[in-house]
Amino acid sequence: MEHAVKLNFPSDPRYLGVVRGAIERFASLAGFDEEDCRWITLAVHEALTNVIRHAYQNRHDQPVEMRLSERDGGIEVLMVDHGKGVKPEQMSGRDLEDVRPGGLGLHMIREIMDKAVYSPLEGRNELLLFKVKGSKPSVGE
Amino acid sequence: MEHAVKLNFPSDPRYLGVVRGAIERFASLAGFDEEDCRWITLAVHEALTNVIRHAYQNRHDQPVEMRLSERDGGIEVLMVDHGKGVKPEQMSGRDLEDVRPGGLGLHMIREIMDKAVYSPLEGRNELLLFKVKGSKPSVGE
Amino acid sequence: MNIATRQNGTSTVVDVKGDIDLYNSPEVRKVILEELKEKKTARVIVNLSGVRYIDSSGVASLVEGLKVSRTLASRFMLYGLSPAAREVLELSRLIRVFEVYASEEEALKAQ
Amino acid sequence: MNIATRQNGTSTVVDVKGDIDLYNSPEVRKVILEELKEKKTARVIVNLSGVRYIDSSGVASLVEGLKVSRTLASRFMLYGLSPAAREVLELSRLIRVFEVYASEEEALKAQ
Ligand SMILES: Nc1ncnc2c1ncn2[C@@H]1O[C@H](COP(=O)(O)OP(=O)(O)O)[C@@H](O)[C@H]1O
Ligand SMILES: Nc1ncnc2c1ncn2[C@@H]1O[C@H](COP(=O)(O)OP(=O)(O)O)[C@@H](O)[C@H]1O
Repeated sequence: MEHAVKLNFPSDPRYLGVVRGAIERFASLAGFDEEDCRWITLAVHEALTNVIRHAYQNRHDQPVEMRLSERDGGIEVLMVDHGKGVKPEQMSGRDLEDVRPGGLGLHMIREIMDKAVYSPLEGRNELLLFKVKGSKPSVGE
Repeated sequence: MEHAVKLNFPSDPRYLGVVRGAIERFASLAGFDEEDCRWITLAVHEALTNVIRHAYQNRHDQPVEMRLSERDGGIEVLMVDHGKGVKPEQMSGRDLEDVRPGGLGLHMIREIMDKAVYSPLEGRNELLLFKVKGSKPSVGE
Repeated sequence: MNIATRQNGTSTVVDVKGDIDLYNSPEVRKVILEELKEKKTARVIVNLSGVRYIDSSGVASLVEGLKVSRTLASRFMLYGLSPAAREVLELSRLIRVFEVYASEEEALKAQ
Repeated sequence: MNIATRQNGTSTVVDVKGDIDLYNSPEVRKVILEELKEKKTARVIVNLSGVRYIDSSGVASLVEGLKVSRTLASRFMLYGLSPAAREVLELSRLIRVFEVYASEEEALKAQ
């Protein structure tokens, strides 16, 4: 079975905790240590809040799909939405030197994961996240 | 959205922990206290191990679907398999006075949940579990 | 998530329990800004010792508190960071921007 | 889940860490039965203090250990039950069947 665990749920922040519960256990199953499981959970969570806020513009009743798999000695997460896509180059984090709220999510995702590929397709946007075992985020520079 | 969170995964005991992670958080979201969340997680877990062992006779690559929803002031879990069904009356727990391994699952499920309805349909078996907030299992008689 | 405020001398301590994420960070933001803007509290101390998980929207609420406290010349402090909360602030390069203390006592004593 | 055995005097302590469920209870069963049947250990003490979650297949492994110990006239004991583990044994009416102790010391001293 290629995709081991599939989750479908509405774009409501209520369910963020449920999704984190599943991701954290899946990362542990895939062989990541406790700290890495926390990081991966954070990155996937941030990507999901972006789908809720940007792709679905805070509508809470839209469908989100997430596929978790173990692949190439790591964890792969595919997130699918049917909301508003943007050009991949518009998905950009901001300069962190400027202290202000917001604009931290993409930065966190890129620091934590080894791969983050966004594909806005016809009526369907996909975000593919991948992290291999042993790679660490570069915390605090 | 009627069914809030849907999970699809293979009938492999590897994924039991991931499913528990999601259930426990969903029960908490539905308003159950920590102890109840533990109980509900145990009951759903037991029902799932029965699907793996009995309906799928320990084949680990068969599809399982689980739908979690908040309903009528409680939590509803619908579990669907496409394995070997049995007549509902053959689903019976055993006398607990006899100390031996096995035969505890159904007993636990019935003590914990308020409703457990098994429906072997054409090529598809459904188990519907429901628990309302405030009902406690009758621990130790 | 649970949030409550209490007085400790002339300071207000905001006790947060549970995960801070997009689901409940608006509430955290509201409580903090109310303390600073409406109640004009001179020192707001956020107790994060009951927080296991904090996401970027939670961090944003804290940053907003910090910025508002600066305009009002009041103090905004954090204490009781779990390893996870600390990691998130480090990852967003914000750990050195906040006044972070190990305990409530230290935050209260700080000049 | 992690399982390891160690000697303490003439007893063997089986340290289990993590969740015991259908995925790993066969391993728990194997280690316990090996101690009793092959190594003929007179007293096997299972340390459950690192176990947060135990399902009916985990309980079944413990019941099997208990039954085998009875046929061999050896002792089979548990200690360090978390509230969750205790609840499961209560729910399956087995809590009074096992010899349950609060600590390793008590299990070792028990006549
Ligand atoms: N899933 C998404 N769909 C559409 N746009 C997105 C998505 N994720 C991120 N973006 C865009 O990238 C920007 C930066 O995102 P992020 O770093 O997470 O910060 P923030 O969401 O707080 O603005 C967002 O403001 C948005 O314009
Ligand atoms: N999902 C299921 N599909 C088919 N048969 C089942 C299922 N769940 C339970 N059963 C039947 O009910 C019996 C009792 O189940 P249970 O109390 O969980 O104990 P055990 O599984 O250890 O035998 C099982 O042995 C099996 O015959």
